[in-house]
Amino acid sequence: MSEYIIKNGHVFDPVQGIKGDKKDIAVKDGKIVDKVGSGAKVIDAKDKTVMAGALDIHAHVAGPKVNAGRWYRPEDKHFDSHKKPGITRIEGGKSIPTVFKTGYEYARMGFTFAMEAAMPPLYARHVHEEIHDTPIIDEGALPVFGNNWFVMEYLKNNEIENTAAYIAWILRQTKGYGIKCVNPGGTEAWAWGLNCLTIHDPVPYFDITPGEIVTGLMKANEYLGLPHSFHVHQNDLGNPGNYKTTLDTLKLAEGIKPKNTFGREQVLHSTHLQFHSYKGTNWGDFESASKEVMDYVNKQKNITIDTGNVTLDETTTMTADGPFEHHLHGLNHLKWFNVDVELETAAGIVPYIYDPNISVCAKQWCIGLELALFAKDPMRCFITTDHPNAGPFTRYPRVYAWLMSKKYRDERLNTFKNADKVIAGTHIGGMDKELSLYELACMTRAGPAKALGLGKDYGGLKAGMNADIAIYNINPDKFPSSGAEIEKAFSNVAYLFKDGKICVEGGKVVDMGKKHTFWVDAKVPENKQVMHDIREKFLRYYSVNENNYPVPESYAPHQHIITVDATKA
Amino acid sequence: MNTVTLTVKKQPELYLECENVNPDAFAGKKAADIAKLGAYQGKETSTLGDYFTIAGEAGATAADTKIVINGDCTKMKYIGAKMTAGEVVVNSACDMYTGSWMKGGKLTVNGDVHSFCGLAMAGGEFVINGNAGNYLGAAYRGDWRGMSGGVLRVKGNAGSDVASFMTGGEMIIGGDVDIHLGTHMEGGKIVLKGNANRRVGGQLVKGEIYVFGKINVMMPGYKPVGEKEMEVDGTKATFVDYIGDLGERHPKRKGETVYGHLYMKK
Amino acid sequence: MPKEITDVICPFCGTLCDDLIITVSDDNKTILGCKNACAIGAEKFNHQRLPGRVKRPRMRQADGSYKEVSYDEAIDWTAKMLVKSRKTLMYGWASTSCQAMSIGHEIAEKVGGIVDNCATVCHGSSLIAIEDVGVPSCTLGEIKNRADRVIFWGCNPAHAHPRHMSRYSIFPRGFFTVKGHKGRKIYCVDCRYTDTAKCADEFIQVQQGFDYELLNAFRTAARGEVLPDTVGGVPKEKIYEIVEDLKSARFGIIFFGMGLTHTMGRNHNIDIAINLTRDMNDFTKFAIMAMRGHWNVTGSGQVLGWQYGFPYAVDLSRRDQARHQTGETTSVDLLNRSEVEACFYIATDPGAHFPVDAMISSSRKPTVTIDPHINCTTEISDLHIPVAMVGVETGGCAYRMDNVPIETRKVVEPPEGMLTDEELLTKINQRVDELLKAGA
Amino acid sequence: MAAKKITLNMITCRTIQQGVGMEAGKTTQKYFDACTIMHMHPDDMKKLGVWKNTNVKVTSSVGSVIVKAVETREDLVPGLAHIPMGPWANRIVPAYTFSTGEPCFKGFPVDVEIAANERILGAVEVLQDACGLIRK
Repeated sequence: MSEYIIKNGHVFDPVQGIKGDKKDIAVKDGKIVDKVGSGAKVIDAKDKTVMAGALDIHAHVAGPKVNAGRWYRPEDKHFDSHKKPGITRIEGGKSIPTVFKTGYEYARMGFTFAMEAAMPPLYARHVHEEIHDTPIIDEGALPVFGNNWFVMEYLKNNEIENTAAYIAWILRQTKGYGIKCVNPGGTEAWAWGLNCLTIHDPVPYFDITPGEIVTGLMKANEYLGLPHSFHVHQNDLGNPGNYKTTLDTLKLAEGIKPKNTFGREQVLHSTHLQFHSYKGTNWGDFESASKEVMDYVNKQKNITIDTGNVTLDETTTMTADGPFEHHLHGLNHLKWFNVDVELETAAGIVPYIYDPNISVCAKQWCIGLELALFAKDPMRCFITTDHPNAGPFTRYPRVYAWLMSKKYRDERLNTFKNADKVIAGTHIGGMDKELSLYELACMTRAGPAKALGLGKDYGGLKAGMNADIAIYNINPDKFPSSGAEIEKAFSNVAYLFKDGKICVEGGKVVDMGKKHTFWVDAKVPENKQVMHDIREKFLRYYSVNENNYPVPESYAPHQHIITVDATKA
Repeated sequence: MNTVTLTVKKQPELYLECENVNPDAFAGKKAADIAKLGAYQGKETSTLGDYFTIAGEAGATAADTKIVINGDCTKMKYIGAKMTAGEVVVNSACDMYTGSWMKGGKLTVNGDVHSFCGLAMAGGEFVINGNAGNYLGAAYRGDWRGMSGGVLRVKGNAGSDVASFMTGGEMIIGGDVDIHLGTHMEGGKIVLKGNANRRVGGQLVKGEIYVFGKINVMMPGYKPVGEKEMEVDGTKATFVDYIGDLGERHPKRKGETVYGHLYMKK
Repeated sequence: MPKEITDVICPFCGTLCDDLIITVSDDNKTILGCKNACAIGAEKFNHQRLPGRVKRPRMRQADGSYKEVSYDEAIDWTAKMLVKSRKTLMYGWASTSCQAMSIGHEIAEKVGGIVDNCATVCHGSSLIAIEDVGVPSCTLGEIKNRADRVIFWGCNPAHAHPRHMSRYSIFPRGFFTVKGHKGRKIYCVDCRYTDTAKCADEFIQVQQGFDYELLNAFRTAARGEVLPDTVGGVPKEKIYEIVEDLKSARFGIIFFGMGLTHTMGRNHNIDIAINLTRDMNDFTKFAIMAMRGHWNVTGSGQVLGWQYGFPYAVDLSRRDQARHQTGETTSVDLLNRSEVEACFYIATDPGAHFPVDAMISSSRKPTVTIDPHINCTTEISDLHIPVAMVGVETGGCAYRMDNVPIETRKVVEPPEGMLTDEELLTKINQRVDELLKAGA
Repeated sequence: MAAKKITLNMITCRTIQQGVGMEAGKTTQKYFDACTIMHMHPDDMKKLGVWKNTNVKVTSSVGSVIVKAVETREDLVPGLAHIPMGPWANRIVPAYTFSTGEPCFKGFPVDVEIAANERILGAVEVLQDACGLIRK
């Protein structure tokens, strides 16, 4: 395997606290090393920015609802499906790119990892078929548990150990990475056309509340000592006044301590917080609650968040929050897709246009940016667009530019149709903060890597770490004055190293690399009760046989298996 | 306004994709440059010069460019598609996508057109002096934005699924139409001089359909609410006013429900 | 000593039953028995050992007879045909594995093919409708566990999906449906009094071709508006009565089939049925599902979906872009208009299932058919390449009618030296690469 | 006095026998028996004056095919006829798709006349015959 030496780049690495100093990075056999031989290929990074490969902690990039969103929206790519010269395949889709475009575009932007944010266990085989076909980037997937019959029945009686044993079984069957929870209880209620809007609403027939589900899953997560924490999409997403429910949910983490061997410090990751930080009682008096929410997050050390930035595009919303999508369809009347998944979850899809001329959309744009700008600890706040819900991930460069240039975001803010109304209902107008490259490295590299329990090998440039490296055409000494330039620089890396191999050069994909599928194998004490319950449920309620449920090995040819042992718990 | 004249000199074996035959692509080009523009049959890329003799030169902009096409274009797709200005006159029948996604200018076809013509037309004037196929002025698959502006005039008959998802603009059909006229319509105006087969205005939210002839089977979701004396496309007549589709959702304006209207000439 | 293989997936219809038990001889060569399968599924497994099965490719001769050729010759002929043709119809895929499809798409992208699957003459109409208005649906287990109103509209599972009613829709007892059939009200809407109708609590006979009007009447009634005295032969009183009963459901489901997709209006019949389902969700919980026919036609749509963003009729003929327009890039239209120069059929039999005019057009073009058995299409093709039966002699992923993927199982060895779809397509792909490199 | 020729509304659908026959093999007797029949309503048979299990010639806008008239199990209304899907049915199915990709498998008019002594072609034969691949 070849050796490289990346010379004279401005290095930004929160793992080592390096803030733009000129430093050489040596690469050998897929790892970052202290030094390499004289034969090493030299990469001139003079006047360039060098960071670790970025990690997307929350994106919908593979699986049944993502794909439904693709094929039921031919109009999303009728004029946007092209093959670029070179080794790449045809790339289609604006709001939901095909698997090929997904891999290429992430790589071109300097990403080396993306976490599929919601995997219905019954559809795990589909998720992994798509991950298998997505080039270059490493991926993992989070199975959803928040409306799972086993989980609700165990937690009703506060049986953390059984819950954990079941979760461990599911992670193994589905090659899953951690515990995702979407609209706890609300999605099961949706199977009857109902919902749970607070953490106290009882779940029909299951005699449990969303709050109990959240607490139980958090405890089960720490019982198992998984690399990632409990990852939640709270109840009442997208409604004015929902920040109260958001705070109620976050407070459930108080007093719960992280227990793991991966250096992870949070016990709860609150995702696409923008959608959960709304004040007001209706869309008329709708206002930003980013301050209230971030004030709490900033002082609560065992919580991490991601933003869910609205990019003001036409996109396709999709979530396991079935009732929300039905609600959204009632608002915009665009084509509604819904799937309820037996014993486990549901999903909905509705196209949505974030129109800058509509003040609600403009305020949502403000709130997303405010979250990142209010964040005191960039290692606990990560930038996402909840792809494709608030906008396609291909817009990250523009979001970065808005966050790094007050001028750029004010240009946008002041040209909104109802700018005054928008500014009055939000904080952004008065915020001068501009993110630094170092903070960006925290929010897109070191931070998400640490929160996912991957901090030892990913998200940094320390010797011994995996050689996933992004080199951008940005000279920190002459930082681009225009937002458009910042966008351009982050859209196409000068170089992307993946596992020590150059996969992108000058924005062009030159190598498909060797993508890995990350999953967690959790060892738990033998649990006859849970195994019996599983057999029983498959015999009586599932529509597939237990033996046809697991994801076959062949679906993940290059596995990166992280093992945890909870037998001594 | 400069005129470029294209004369067909060779027929494609399959169908020729002529996405470059429109004033926007020709603007600022001399005959020789126009001849170099691409034309496609499957994976074979050739040039307009291979299929047409090209005379004259285009104006500086689309607006001052006129294109006249002579010879048999029955197997040519995308003529005038996406044009934003200028004029195109085709003295022949054309294949699919003629005048689709048209934004401005004037397109005249002195012959029949196949299916998917005038798709999602947003502006300009499109005149078909023959018959039209299916999905005339409809939306592209999956899109809820069909014809939104401009005027589309057909002298003869049109096929099925005409003006699906229409949101604006005006369509006048001189002859008859097959099934499904104005399905999912949410605005705009359709004038049908002849007869409709079945399923007129199904799932219609908003908009107006005027029918001078007969409809084989009326949709159950339509209900007569009175008569109106009106002048429609130059003809004065009494029309029975049906509101509908009563099975579909309808917007409210100032508390009042806004229905779609189907006007049947008495 | 014969052995039993359990949890075997049935590669016949979209129900994708996964509880078959197949007995095979100890040399893994012969299927001796088949439990739990329906009559059709059982026949498929029996077919594996029928005498006279073709084991090597066959090339048609000038005199119309067929001569055996080697796999290498067949692969070379196929690759050359694909590379030469400016536009090739690559149709079928519904009876092969998703893994095989992937390789096929790679070939199509290189040679300029139009990839279309059996939905094109089956549930293509449904896919158009879903593209237009979406679809509120669910997995089959949800029906079993929750549904108390079940409507079969223009579908006949008793004949087309024989175990559907017992596994999911009418008879099974589930978590919230402990009474099974007794707890469910079954409606059947059809122009014929089918065997499915005979299992229903209520049969509504609609005049053939009037489904759209009747569904419009259902929606109109649901909004409390007036109706004509009869719609499609159904009295308005009956329509109001049914709509009220549907509103009182806890969980309702509409299953539909060819009765809607093939009749006048095609996609619009499904479109409005979906809209009725959507309306019903304002009153209670309702879902709707297409009764997909071929066991893996859904899978083809899924793979095309994640690779190109369209469910079928994917036009890659320009090689630098993917396009999709039913009515233009759909197989029957391409053949009617003679818009392709060659035909590549795999895991399907258009000869039996396309209208004759389309096949006459097809028979005038160079044609390769890849199928385990002799069928109508193989006998009008220039070349027939036999392959192992997917789901019987080799595994691979398939998607059920509710889009749930299940990895099918290999139960016996294919005949000596016979290639699988995956192996064959891989070799064709390699040969295509060689030819393109050589600038052929 | 029975009519020489009657016009019916034709639909082509799957039957379980057709499914079984198809999986048994397109060239098998099972398939032939399952697909070379036309289900008719007794009233229509009377109108045409045709006995059960008599061969009839069915003609649509695209062509003709010989099949065997049978009394239906799955009741049809008078005026509606059904031939199971397969090469025989498709010999008369109009290929017109209304630009949807789906031909007119269901709901097209056909003329039916008695053809007691005409032979029903085999599955491959009926297609090869149409494609002009049979050397006469």
